[in-house]
Amino acid sequence: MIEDLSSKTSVDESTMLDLYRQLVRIRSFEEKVQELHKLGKLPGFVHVCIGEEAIAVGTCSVLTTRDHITSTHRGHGHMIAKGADVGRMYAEIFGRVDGYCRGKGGSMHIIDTKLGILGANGIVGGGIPMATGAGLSEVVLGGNGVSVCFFGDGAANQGVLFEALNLASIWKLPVIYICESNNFMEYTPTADLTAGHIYERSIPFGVPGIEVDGNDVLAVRKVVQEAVDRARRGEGPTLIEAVTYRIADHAEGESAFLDAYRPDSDIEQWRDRDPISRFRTRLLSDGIDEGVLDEIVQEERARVEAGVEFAEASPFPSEEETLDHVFAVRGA
Amino acid sequence: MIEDLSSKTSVDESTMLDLYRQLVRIRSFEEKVQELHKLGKLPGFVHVCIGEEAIAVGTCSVLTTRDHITSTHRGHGHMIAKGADVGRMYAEIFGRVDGYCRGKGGSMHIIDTKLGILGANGIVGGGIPMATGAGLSEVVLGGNGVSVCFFGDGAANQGVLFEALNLASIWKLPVIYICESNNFMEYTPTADLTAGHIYERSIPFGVPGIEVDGNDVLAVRKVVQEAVDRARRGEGPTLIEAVTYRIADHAEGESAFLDAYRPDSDIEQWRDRDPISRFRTRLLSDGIDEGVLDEIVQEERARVEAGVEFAEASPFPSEEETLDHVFAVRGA
Amino acid sequence: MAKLYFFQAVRRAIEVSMEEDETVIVMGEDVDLGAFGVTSELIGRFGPNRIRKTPISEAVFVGSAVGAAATGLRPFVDVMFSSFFYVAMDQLMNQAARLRYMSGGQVELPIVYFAGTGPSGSTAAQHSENPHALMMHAAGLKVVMPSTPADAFGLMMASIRDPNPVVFLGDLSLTSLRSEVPDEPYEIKLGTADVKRPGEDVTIVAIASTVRTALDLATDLESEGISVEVIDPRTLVPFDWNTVANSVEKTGRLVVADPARRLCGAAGEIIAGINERSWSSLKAAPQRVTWPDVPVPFSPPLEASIEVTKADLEKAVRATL
Amino acid sequence: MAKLYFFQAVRRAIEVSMEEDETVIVMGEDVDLGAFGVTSELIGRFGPNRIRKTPISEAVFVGSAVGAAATGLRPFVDVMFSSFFYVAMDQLMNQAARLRYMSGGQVELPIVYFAGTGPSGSTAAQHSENPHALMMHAAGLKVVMPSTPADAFGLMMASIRDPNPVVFLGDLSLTSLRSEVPDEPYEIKLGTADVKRPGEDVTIVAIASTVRTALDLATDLESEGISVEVIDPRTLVPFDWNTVANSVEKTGRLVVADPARRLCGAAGEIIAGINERSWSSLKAAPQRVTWPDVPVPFSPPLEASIEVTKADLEKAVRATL
Ligand SMILES: Cc1ncc(C[n+]2csc(CCOP(=O)(O)OP(=O)(O)O)c2C)c(N)n1
Ligand SMILES: Cc1ncc(C[n+]2csc(CCOP(=O)(O)OP(=O)(O)O)c2C)c(N)n1
Ligand SMILES: [Mg+2]
Ligand SMILES: [Mg+2]
Repeated sequence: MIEDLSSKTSVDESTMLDLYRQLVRIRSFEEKVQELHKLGKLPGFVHVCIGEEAIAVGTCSVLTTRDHITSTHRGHGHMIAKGADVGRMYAEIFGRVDGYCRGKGGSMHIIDTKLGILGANGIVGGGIPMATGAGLSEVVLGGNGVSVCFFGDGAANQGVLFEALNLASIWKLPVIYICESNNFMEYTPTADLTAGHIYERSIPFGVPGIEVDGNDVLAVRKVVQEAVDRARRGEGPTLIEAVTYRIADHAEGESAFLDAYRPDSDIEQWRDRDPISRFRTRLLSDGIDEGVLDEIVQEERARVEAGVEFAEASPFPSEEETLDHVFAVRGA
Repeated sequence: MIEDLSSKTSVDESTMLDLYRQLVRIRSFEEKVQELHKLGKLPGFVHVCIGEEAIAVGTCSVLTTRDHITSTHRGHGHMIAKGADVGRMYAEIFGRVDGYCRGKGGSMHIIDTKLGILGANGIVGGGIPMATGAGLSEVVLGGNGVSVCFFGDGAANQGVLFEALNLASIWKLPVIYICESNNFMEYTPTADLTAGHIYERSIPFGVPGIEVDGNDVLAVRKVVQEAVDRARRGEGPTLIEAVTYRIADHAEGESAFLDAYRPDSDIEQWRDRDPISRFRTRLLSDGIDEGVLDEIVQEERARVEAGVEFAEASPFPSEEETLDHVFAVRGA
Repeated sequence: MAKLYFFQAVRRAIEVSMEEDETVIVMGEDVDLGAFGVTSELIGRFGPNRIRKTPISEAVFVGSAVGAAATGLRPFVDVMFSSFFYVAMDQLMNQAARLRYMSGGQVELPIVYFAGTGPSGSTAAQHSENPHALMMHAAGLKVVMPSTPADAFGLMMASIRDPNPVVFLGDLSLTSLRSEVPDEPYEIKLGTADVKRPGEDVTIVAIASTVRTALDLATDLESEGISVEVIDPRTLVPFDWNTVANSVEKTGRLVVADPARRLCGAAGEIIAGINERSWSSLKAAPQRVTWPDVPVPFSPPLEASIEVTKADLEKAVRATL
Repeated sequence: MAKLYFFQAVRRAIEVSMEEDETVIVMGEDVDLGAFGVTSELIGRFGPNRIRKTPISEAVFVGSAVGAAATGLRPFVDVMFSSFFYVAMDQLMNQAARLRYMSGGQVELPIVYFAGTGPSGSTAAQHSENPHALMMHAAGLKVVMPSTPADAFGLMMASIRDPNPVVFLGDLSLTSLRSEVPDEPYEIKLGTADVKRPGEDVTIVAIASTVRTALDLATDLESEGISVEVIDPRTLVPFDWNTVANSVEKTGRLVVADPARRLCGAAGEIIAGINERSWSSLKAAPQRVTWPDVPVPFSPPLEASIEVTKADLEKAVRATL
């Protein structure tokens, strides 16, 4: 059993509301993405994080823009929680010039270095070294930032994770490796092909391995805060396995060519543990007025609508841009 | 402290003498390699395993030719213990046509599929997947063989090891991963850059991780026998860290361009734990006649001399062979 | 004769091969389904012992295939997208492509490394590579890249039966291509090009999806009285130099279409090779039509802009006339 | 002006760069010593914070350089032997070479990936690659491969200062080459070829160690009245097409020497590129002299047999006359 940390956590009201707002923003963003995908408006692969938002939000709530993150193909939530503007995100996902990457990256490659987002990644496990390297910069340059590496439970079988755990351990890098353990790697239950517990995989490297309820935003926030504190104190990396469930399809549109590969009842069961309703219940029980929460929901939905409008109004990049950005020009 | 298994092991006399013979054969082979290298007779990189012979011998003593091994750049001992002919090995190391690979592979790439030697490897960690695949063949084809993967302590930081441990664990592959933990990776003490204990690295995968005195041939034999038995029973892989010390240089000839990177006293200390003298003492205390052992030494030295002669008499391959063996011809 | 989609034809060859040879196994991520359907439902028929779903650990499963092939199996390895080869590149280049040579010819390594390849609709820079040039440069890998379902079937049959590692790249822009595939199993020898359309004035060597573009163009130009010969090499290693050289010696003009980046790509190689073989027949500078040297961009118009189009190809053909 | 060995010149450039810029760091295995001496003893001077010995984990340290470069450092990464790039190929090809493009130009990635390259005396198939063609095909990597200590110094200075990932390959057969390097630091702009010897009749474009072979041959042929121009491109990406094209337009004859396999190699690329630029100037078929398409064999006479020799080169030159 994963310990219930949420009840033990006290956070001030404005932070609580902010967490709620972030959760709602991501959910609204992703639901809109699903809708847009159904309308055939989105090119390429799109992976949404519905049901897993608490990990992104809990984690990024203890980071500053000076801290870095690397993300995955399922990265929209991380970006938003790290401060990304939904309009520019939609623009990127649409392939428009006002997107974060001028339309060159798309859903799997949203990057904003100003926000400390070193990038989503289309290669499973591909961002793990990059996050480790961002941690190295802190150590070498004497900074106080940390680096957070989000990766999936499927990515936990990529060798590069272990190389990183070793490197971060011996160099005491301020890196927090956060596994979004959502039960699936594409269409296969992760446990079918994954020996043991992921959170224990760091133990032989002398790196703390922690399991946390990934659908409990306060619990995530708490363990990440502890890991971040350790990292900032120069005590090195932490591995956190945040247990959640991928309510959404692996990729939008998959049902067009796939039969069901999991029982609906599983999905239903996890819907009952939805991180947003759970947190809402908690807020209400803390005495927060329902109207305040509803207003947040309205505002975030409106933000998302405005974001889509912004994106749709943005032009595609001009064809000449194809040849740009291969190399940086020195001194430019 | 590593448990003393040797005293608890009983092995019949002819096997004991055979183990001794193998140890002496490898030592004689390697000392000759050093001598030949000093004479400038050996092309390319040569890495000898002096002081580490007990691991190869103890391990291979419980294998049959049906079992497979993969090896490393420091692989001469493994080959010999697995049954390789010293003459053909020298021929290979000399680059001659009577070498195991017709001179195409050299010291780092000796291969003999008939003996179950899938190859030394010039890539640190490179043979780990191959050994894993040989184990897969046993499972798929319903064989009863096992596969042994030798690798160095330096290789224990290559991600592919962890991928293999996971794969072998979930598929219950009959693979024994044997780390020759000789304290060094090139010129750096392994512990400087390696978090925790290597033998513990398999634990999170549910794979037994065992530490053994790598300078005690009987101890190695015992733990490998247990691992092989488990593997043959379909109970999956084992990781064994055999603790030893690289008495020899990383590569022959290195002192020409390197200052000392370790105290001589360390080397001396480990010479006192030499696996061959230790085993000889044991044999003598078991009541074996010194003359018998001396005769083995003489025979093996003679074998090595004959091997060198064979190799030196062998011609280089003809230049046309450069173009051969890129592709197999179907039905040929 | 049934009409099959491109990847259905691949699937059928795998199925036939698994029936005829018990040592053929399948490994890869989600191969019970198969990313492009090439192994879908085989698990029901052949069971999980032979259809092996792997964790996301490309290096180890690509490399395991080498050990497995050296010890009696014939693995068909689904790497999914060809961009993922890079994750397992040591095992492909330093191990699979080297073991036979380094062993002095002791081992046969009957392995097929399959992947979908090339852009498939804004999948962006990490899912759109066409890495065949790298594989061609390796020495020790055969490289197959067909353009039709019928060729895909016959070449996959030959690839699985081949005693060497074969990289079989299925161009994802052919996913919706459906055409006739003979019912009776057959194979197409690796290393045989196919003259997809005979002609007299210009030779177009076209790889994978660009074959269709070249054939379209040939039809267009026919009305102008320009007779285009379209050659599909089908396998890039071994490469059927004779068929191409014979054609160029007839037409005197060469255009190569390759859906890949330019620098050190297959197109340049084919031109250099024909220079060497048929220089005196060349009436004009050989032309190549490739992507520009950029990663594949996400945005649909940018992605479209890198592709080898009929207009590009036409320009190149006219440049030789 | 002191005489320096090839890798000493590289080392000096690293040392100078580390002095002038505190963000330059070194990472790699045993870099306190440095496999080819390029970082030897720097640790005493710059300390272990900037000279970072890594475990044998190429994928993570090659990839860490990307994260480090994106966040303020300028890593010099010693990959040791270029064959080891394959172990870290995803991080090189899918990450380092892509991040800037995929980000729409947001990041600069000032990284030097250094490795010794090519055969160095029977080091066999896994320690003898010359993988520059793969890097050239990548799009997003600069590729440097010099032939003299002086060039190595100036190009390494420029590589470390460059805001992009640069693969810097030090040809191991130049290890014993020692020649003058100016005392004052200088840099050589990436993308500038050098005419190592002017001539009128034939252009030889020679890469890395083959430059010396070409210069030797040029001297030999002078006595026969054959005037050979030898061009060293020095950087393969960006490639100085102008210098080569100008030369070929003067001589009308092109021979390319490349110490690497043939198929999809740099030699074929240079020939295809010059075909496109200078076709009408060509008086004879351009020739290439490369290794055959085999892994590098161990046995000394076999290893020698793949090399680009003066005799091979002479034959190629004569074929153009
Ligand atoms: C190296 C690599 N292998 C395979 C894939 C294909 N792929 C994309 S997502 C995915 C599943 C990833 O699972 P996980 O890491 O758990 O992330 P999740 O999708 O569950 O968030 C796979 C196999 C890939 N993108 N990269
Ligand atoms: C992938 C790779 N990286 C680096 C090297 C260079 N190298 C050769 S041996 C060696 C040290 C290996 O140490 P270990 O695995 O402990 O084996 P040992 O030499 O101690 O037997 C290194 C770094 C290599 N051959 N392959
Ligand atoms: Mg998952
Ligand atoms: Mg070691």
